[in-house]
Amino acid sequence: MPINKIVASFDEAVSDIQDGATIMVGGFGTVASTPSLLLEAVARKGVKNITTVSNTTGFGSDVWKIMGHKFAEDMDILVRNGHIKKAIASAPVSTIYENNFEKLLRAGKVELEMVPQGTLAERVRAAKAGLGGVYVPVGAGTVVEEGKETKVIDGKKYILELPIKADFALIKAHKADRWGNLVYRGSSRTFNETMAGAAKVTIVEVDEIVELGELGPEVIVTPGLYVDRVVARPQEVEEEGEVEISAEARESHERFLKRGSA
Amino acid sequence: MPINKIVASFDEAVSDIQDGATIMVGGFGTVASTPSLLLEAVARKGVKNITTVSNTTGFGSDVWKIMGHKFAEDMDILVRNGHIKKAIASAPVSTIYENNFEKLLRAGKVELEMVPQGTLAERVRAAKAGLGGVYVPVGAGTVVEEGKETKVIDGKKYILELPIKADFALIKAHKADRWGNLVYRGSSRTFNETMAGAAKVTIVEVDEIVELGELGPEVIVTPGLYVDRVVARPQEVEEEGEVEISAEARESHERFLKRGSA
Amino acid sequence: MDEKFKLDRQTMALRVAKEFQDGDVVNLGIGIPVLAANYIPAGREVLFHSENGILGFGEITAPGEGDPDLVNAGGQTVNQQPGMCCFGHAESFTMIRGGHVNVSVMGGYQVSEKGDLANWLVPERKIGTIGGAMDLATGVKRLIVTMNHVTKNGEPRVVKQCSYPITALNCVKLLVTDIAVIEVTEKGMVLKEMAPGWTPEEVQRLTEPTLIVDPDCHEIELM
Amino acid sequence: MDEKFKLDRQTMALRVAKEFQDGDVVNLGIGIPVLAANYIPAGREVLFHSENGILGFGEITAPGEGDPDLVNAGGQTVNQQPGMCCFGHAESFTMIRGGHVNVSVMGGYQVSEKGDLANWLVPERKIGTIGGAMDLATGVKRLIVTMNHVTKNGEPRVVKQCSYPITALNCVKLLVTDIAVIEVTEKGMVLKEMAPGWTPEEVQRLTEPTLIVDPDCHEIELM
Repeated sequence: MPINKIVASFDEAVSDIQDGATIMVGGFGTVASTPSLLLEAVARKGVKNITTVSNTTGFGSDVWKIMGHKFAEDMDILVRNGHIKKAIASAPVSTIYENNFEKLLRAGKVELEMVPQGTLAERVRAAKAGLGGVYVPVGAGTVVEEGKETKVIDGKKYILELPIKADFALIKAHKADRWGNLVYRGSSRTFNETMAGAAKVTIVEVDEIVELGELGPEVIVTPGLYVDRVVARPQEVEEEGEVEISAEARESHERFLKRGSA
Repeated sequence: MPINKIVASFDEAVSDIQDGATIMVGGFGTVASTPSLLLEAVARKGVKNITTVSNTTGFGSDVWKIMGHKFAEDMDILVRNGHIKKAIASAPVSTIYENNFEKLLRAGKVELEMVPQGTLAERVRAAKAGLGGVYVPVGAGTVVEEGKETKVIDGKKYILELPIKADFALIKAHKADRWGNLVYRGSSRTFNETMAGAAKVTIVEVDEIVELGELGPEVIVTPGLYVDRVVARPQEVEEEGEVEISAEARESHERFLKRGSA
Repeated sequence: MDEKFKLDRQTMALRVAKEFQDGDVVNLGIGIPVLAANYIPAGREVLFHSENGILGFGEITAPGEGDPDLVNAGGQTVNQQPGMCCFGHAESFTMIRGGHVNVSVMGGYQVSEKGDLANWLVPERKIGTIGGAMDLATGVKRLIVTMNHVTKNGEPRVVKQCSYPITALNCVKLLVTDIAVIEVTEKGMVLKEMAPGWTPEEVQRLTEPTLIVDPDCHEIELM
Repeated sequence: MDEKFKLDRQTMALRVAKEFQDGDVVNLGIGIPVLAANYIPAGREVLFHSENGILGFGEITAPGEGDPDLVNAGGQTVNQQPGMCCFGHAESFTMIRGGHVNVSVMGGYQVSEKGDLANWLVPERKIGTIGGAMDLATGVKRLIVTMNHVTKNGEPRVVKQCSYPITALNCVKLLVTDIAVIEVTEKGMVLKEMAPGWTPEEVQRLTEPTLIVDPDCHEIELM
């Protein structure tokens, strides 16, 4: 049988995600690099008590709708609907905006493991690459070190950082073929490339599915063997009519335009 | 001043390599993936007591000349001329051919540290990525484990493998621009991509230098920040007339055609 | 000892290829394993991985005809095919060590009852080459070893404990020799198939560990 | 205390940009640092790195005009330029942690005499965000911090020991505040430049550690 990793719908793509699962979510925080429709499908499925692994915990769809994004959901859809038990993230809160995750965190309704961004990438890679752990200098002498083994190597202090293992990785890519080969666009590789293949099952949301061979051997970024399922975004999106945006989101957007976000 | 990493000659490119240096050499073992002219320049310079880090220790130019390669030198040029004090390699000897390295090794004239191929890649990457070490499962229960720290993580035994640091990395790529951005051809990325940026100074031999911008943002494999110098192969090569090939090399080539090499 | 029928290299490769499942990512070592690429069961799509950084490549080219920048791990030129991709060494061994390669087939000198493999050094030679063998043996999901059942001198290669230097412990899942197909299980080595004309007792005589004879043990099926 | 002249954000950014050398790979944090991109000294070619995986990109676009798949770490769309390249997170932080980024400029809450930096959490807020700050502070060759010299309440930010949670130890090499330029050396903090109208004594009064006044200490030069 020809290999065919393409599935027909987002709901089908996430159908085996169970309560309590650990889920990596690719992207950087910008919605363009986020698997929005897979996140919507997970929210629709209503899974509970999940642990998420992602760079941010979402800003909410409003800030992205203001900027004209058609697919506007980010991690916030899992946060605000109470799916998350614990988040592993590098940038869980914003300095210019109180996101829903911060509200839940302050209310004691969600757990947080904060990991420096590069260490997060390295721990995800360690899982993907079959390593038992890596010694990382980042965080030495800070709160990140607490409760972890350290070791002085060649006169410098390192922290032993362990692999982050997950059941599923949700990835946003630009194009895929039936073998699961992927390419990305511009600055949207981010954690998508790093997480693809790092979980037991990797599910990819793409803008477009192309014929095998259309992605050349030198330009494929994620080889198909890291990918289990591919699902394409719809080409046409229904117009929602007037989009309602919260005042809080509008204000946050103004501040963003002034100085960039974080 | 515009950034310009292009140097005019191979001799200039290696002019600061000193006796006792540790040198990474990219490639897999096939001459097509080997920085042949940089190796020739190092040999011409006559440096002594170097430590090399490479996948193989060379098969000698004869076997490549038989196959029609214009640039036919591999690691053997450093071996046979006695430049090497110690080799760190994964595949130092062949099962179908006694290479010069094996002869010197049996004569006690060179040291060897043999490293599993993936561990070699990971140790090189650790140096490039600023890691203090990585826990690798490969080699547990074998000679590779001897003298190294081990640790059981999550019920599995791992070996602590330390970064391999080097003074120079000699790289073969296909094309470069003046910023040092690189692309490779087909199966010739190998250790070239992994070693680029892993040493204090990275020197790259390319088939062709192109204008900045000709290598697109999505196809660049090695970003220029890993590269210090670029030097181009000559377009025209003088014909050497009849090429003399040793009987040993001819025999080895026959056996290779039958079953592949190693 | 009378010379009974033994499988030749091509037939062993043919038997190995039967193990490849649809969609498997397969890494083939040099020698008999690489021959298995010629015998993929009809209708199955299998992706070949080569540790020098290519996945999904085509057949080995005629000598002298290929692109020297497109070779397998044995240095033989191969054809490009749609879907193929290229990557560097760190990525290639991320695939291998991380368990992303489904099947690896390699040669062996000795295989122990527990599935330990020795295949990188003949002790008499004193110098060997590890290459990617330890990574593959440790990392892939399913390791198939193919080798002659006994040495040239008739000594068993299927042994209780390897006397040769180890490549990896507890790694071999299936052993295809010139006289038998043996599965390595937690309970011990299970004899599944034999070359035409052989009996379980005859195979056992050339094998150090006690074989569990599968109730369904039968002549090697090639199709 | 009379309100003396202090540098505004743009001027601080202008002073920071003077530090960029030809060929430097520079990572700019959000806030004042990112403004420095507008003031590269004439004739110098500098490559900007953004931790979300782009190197060698161009200027920030007008709002609403850029490609949402081409943004800097602050989420602002930037222009492509020749030589730019894209990569994923593991590679991006290989660059940062591995010392391949020459200069990082970031904001700070406190900087200690030894160059310790605190910039990820205001203790009163209890929840902060680490992001890429620790990686950058630990990994880059030269860390420049830009911040106001004192808090809104007039308390020193240049301190003997950071009381805020640490981002990285011994990492700050140069400090550009709204009133001074200070180099962190093994001997201590060296006052190199001051805002117009300031004396070393006046800067010292707002600074916890004892400053070493450089013999060549002078008014901040912007060109």
